[in-house]
Amino acid sequence: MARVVVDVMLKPEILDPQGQAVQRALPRLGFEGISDVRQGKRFELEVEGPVDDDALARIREMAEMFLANTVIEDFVVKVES
Amino acid sequence: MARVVVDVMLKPEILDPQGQAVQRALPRLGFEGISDVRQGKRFELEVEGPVDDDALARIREMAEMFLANTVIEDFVVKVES
Amino acid sequence: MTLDTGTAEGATEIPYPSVWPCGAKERPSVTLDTVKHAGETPDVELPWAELGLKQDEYARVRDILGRRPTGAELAMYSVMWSEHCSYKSSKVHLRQFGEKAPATDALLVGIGENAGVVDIGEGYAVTFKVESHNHPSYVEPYQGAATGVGGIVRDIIAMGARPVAVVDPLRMGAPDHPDTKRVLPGVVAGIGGYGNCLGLPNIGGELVFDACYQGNPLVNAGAIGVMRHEDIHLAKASGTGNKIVLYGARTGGDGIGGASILASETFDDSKPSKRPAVQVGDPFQEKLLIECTLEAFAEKLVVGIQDLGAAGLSCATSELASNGSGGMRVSLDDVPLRDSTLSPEEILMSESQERMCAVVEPDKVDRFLAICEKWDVLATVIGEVTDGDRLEIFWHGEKIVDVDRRTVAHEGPVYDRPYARPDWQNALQADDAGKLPRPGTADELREQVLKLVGSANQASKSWVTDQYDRFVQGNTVLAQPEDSGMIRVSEETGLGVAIATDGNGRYTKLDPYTGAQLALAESYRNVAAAGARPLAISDCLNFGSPEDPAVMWQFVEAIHGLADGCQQLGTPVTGGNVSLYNQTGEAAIHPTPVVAVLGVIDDVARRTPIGFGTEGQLLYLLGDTREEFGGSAWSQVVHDHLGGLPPKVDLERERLLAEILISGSRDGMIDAAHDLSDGGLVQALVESCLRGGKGARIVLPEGLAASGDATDDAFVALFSESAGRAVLAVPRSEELRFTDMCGARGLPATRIGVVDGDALEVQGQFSVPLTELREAHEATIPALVA
Amino acid sequence: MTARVGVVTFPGTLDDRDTERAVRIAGLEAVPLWHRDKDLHQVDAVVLPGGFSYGDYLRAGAISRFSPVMESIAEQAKAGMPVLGICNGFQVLTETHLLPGAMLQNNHLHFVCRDQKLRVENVNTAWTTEFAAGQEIQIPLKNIDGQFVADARTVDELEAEGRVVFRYLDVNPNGSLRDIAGITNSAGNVVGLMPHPEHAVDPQVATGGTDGLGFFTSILKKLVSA
Ligand SMILES: Nc1ncnc2c1ncn2[C@@H]1O[C@H](COP(=O)(O)OP(=O)(O)O)[C@@H](O)[C@H]1O
Ligand SMILES: [Mg+2]
Repeated sequence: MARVVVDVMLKPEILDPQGQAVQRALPRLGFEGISDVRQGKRFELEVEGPVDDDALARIREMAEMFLANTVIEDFVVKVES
Repeated sequence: MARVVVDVMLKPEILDPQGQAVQRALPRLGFEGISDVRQGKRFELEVEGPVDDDALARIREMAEMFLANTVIEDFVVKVES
Repeated sequence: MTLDTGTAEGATEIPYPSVWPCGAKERPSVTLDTVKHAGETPDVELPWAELGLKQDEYARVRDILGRRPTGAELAMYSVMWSEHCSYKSSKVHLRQFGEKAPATDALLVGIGENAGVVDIGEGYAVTFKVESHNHPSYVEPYQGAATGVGGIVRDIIAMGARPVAVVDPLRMGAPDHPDTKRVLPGVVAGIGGYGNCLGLPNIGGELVFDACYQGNPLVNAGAIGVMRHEDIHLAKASGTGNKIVLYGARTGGDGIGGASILASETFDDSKPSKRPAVQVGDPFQEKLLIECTLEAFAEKLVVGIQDLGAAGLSCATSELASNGSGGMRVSLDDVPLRDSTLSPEEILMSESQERMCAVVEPDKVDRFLAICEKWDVLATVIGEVTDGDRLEIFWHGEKIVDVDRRTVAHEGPVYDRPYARPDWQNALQADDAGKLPRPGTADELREQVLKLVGSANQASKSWVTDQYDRFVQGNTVLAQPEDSGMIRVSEETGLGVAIATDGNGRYTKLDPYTGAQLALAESYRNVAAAGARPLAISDCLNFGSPEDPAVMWQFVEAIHGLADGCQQLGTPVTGGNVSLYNQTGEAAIHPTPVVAVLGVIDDVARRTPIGFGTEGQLLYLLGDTREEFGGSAWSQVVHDHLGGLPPKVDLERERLLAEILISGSRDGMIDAAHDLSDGGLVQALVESCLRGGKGARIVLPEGLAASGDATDDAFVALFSESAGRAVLAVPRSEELRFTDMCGARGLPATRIGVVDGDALEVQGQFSVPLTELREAHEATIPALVA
Repeated sequence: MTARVGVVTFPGTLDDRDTERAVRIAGLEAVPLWHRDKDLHQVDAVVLPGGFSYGDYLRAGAISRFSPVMESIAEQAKAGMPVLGICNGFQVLTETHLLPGAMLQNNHLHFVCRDQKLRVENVNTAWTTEFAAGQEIQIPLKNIDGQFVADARTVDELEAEGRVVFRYLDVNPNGSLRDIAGITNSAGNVVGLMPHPEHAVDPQVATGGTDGLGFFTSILKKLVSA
């Protein structure tokens, strides 16, 4: 069984309240030198059967219509080894 | 400026209601063959200065005490090229 | 110590899956410890101590069974005989609640069931209960608090009721301690996250800070449910051949630290448990459980029902069977698992959330399963009710549990633990708060008023309550910051219920008997102040270790006080929860009994709010004010002092005050009412002014203070915490009728001022604009968590 | 004969009963609709009520959007049937692309429950004709994912076409762009907003306000005079 990862992040032009809250908190916790934080989602999918081009195409479609809201989010599909 | 990614996932033995809800929805959307879905968080950190061992150690510490709740979550720190 | 993995006859080799969920290591195969195997290997030592049993308790298990227990049996006995499930230290004392229960027709179901049920008239019944989820919330604030709400709500569903509201009495460590910043926001987000998603309005609670709770925050959660009388359901399995249906979430390795010892190949495995002690809640799953359970009730498909909480299946199966007339046979192989590597012991002990167990007649099972399917809820038949008294549990076809069900569920050990009044109690009580330096000038008085209303404990709690949905279900009549939460039950008639929760650990530390009664009195008063008639109570008794005789004494005294108080007020205890061992090392929390009083109001249109809304209305103070500062908010805020005696309790006076508040509301004589409690009169005035957006001009009675000085008189009037008091806004047109009523019934009523302007003015002393009061009152908590 | 208003229940919907009550108080017939059922039972309009459908897991409204009932509703909405999405219902409408934009977590990251003041900016939609232009109303608001976002072009377009129906007054409770509390499609039949009109129809409960009734009397008027 193979694992496919879908990373979903807010588009760069959309303000990310969660990432900003993290970034603002960092100096208070004593962590300097982080100029930006973005927070997104990571999905780990366990795929039955081979992860061939066909399977990846279907997962990309799934990400496009379901896992991400492409009005505000971008996504990346990766096969994990 | 370099980007460091922190992936935070629920520990495998912890219930992941979100991932389960996504998985249960998939067949209804016509996607078969995904036997498990886990949903976690992805943080993209823009690091000022060099990402050396020291910087990574600090980011690991930050992940441990802040980005992840290690009572229920595991995390992985990666440098993105 | 190692588990005998020898090949005694009858032992079955069960190969465990080779990989742990976390992939940590290989596991060797382990012999399944069947009943037969246990009989044949009497000398095998089991890790009873690691599972929390005492030597004599283990001996008793052996006695009961006439052999050594199997691993699965040991798992069940150990968890069911734990303090949490068996109430072994508290049982002998809790009996008083039953023995002293006042005669009342209101109680339909009393102590002992999942929650008590009270008749509120018009064919409606209400069930309510408060429980603790203290320790889990300290370890993981969000999930601990969330699953606390989940657990109490399942108790309510299990009675046959639709949950209609939740409340959350909270106690945190010192407001400025860094760990409070971790615990408080997490707890609040967890309670909101779960309750909001479930669609239950949060209509009340408390938030108290005290350093004594630093390592032991108290997260209590209460819920109320409404049903028709005929819909009451009980947790019992009757009728041979009836099916046991497990429904809801899959079973995972949650909260089973102890049982994983049994499942590991060596008991002295020093590695940390691989099984999570923290449970993660799924409020969406619970919402589905509510709907599908109520639908099954409506179609009369359920003979008996039990939620799975602490001790999971061990508890649900043994209690259902023990309460019923027969035995039970269960096949663990039919339990849907989230983690296929779980051992049978772990399945029995798992505390996975959002699960329920129903007893269903065979010909109704299909319909029951269909309703579950409609709501996307997983449901499986895992067993059936049998003749006789045995609880038998099977795994891979082998019998691994064979016990008399009552011995597990109801015949656990009972301890009458030694208790003794601690030797420091006298010194504590002698340290009189009346001797503390008081404000000497009007300016100092003003300053202390602002300090008080801006202190963490007296400050506005809206940072908390704004994170809770108080409107959902469309029946919320009153919610925070009112004296009690109120829910409309009948849209046709306006029938409603009110609930308030109160507790004061400082008072209780000074005098546990009186402190418990003060908690009862305050909660009772809050319900009455809203115009509702108090009917019954639930409690959550939070204490330190019962093995400390001083703590045990506090516990015994508090129960005495509460039981006596309930008898006198005619409000039976319908149920509750005991949380012991809230202590770190030698340091116990303040003894903290939290009391929830439930009241009924015939027509919610007549409820009384706390806010002063109409200029010109007259302000009356009901009750007597004495110099009472022991345990007061003033002594804490201004002097960081705890000593002396708590305020006196006069329950007859409380009852009279309540009658006046209820009649006054019913007859339209009162526009606003606010009970007086911690912080005294000035705190109540400030809250009522801010709530209504109107100021007040106050002329205080003289002669209250021993010194006879005017500022001292004002100080006592404003800051004393004498019980049995309330402040009221009375329309001028009703004044005569109102004072006549108080006079006729013998309740002191003092006119202290008028609703007026946009400041709180105490004549001859000081004036504070509402804006300044609001700033002081509302800025505190947000600043603490920022 | 009065008009029939469907009220949809998804798993995890919370305000369906309240919405049905509000519909009845306004003098309409409330028809419960089940998410698995494509049949809309001849309703004249539909309300998607608030709640946490599917626990708001993944994204609020993301899973509900794919239910059978939404297929029919989307089809009918495009043909002109009035649809009102409240809170979670609004989120479902944006996920379905019946309304533009998307909802993010509140900028302060907390759930917020408050009595919210709004200005009615468009009184020509199916659900707002009974309000006066510019009228200020007060109704409860409660959400955690209530921050309305859209790209600049979309927002400009919404503004230019008068499709911003409600704006937050005094306090912007969630960081929504340009204080937008509710919007409509270009035909004016589909309206979504975050605050809860169904919680402001009865003086006995909640805050005692009744400003929410106008939504339901508007649709009544539209449907019976149609
Ligand atoms: N944690 C909480 N959850 C819900 N409501 C709360 C909480 N803390 C305080 N409240 C509400 O805030 C108001 C004021 O609380 P409190 O001062 O403790 O009331 P009282 O002194 O009358 O018992 C009450 O309406 C109470 O129910
Ligand atoms: Mg009160």
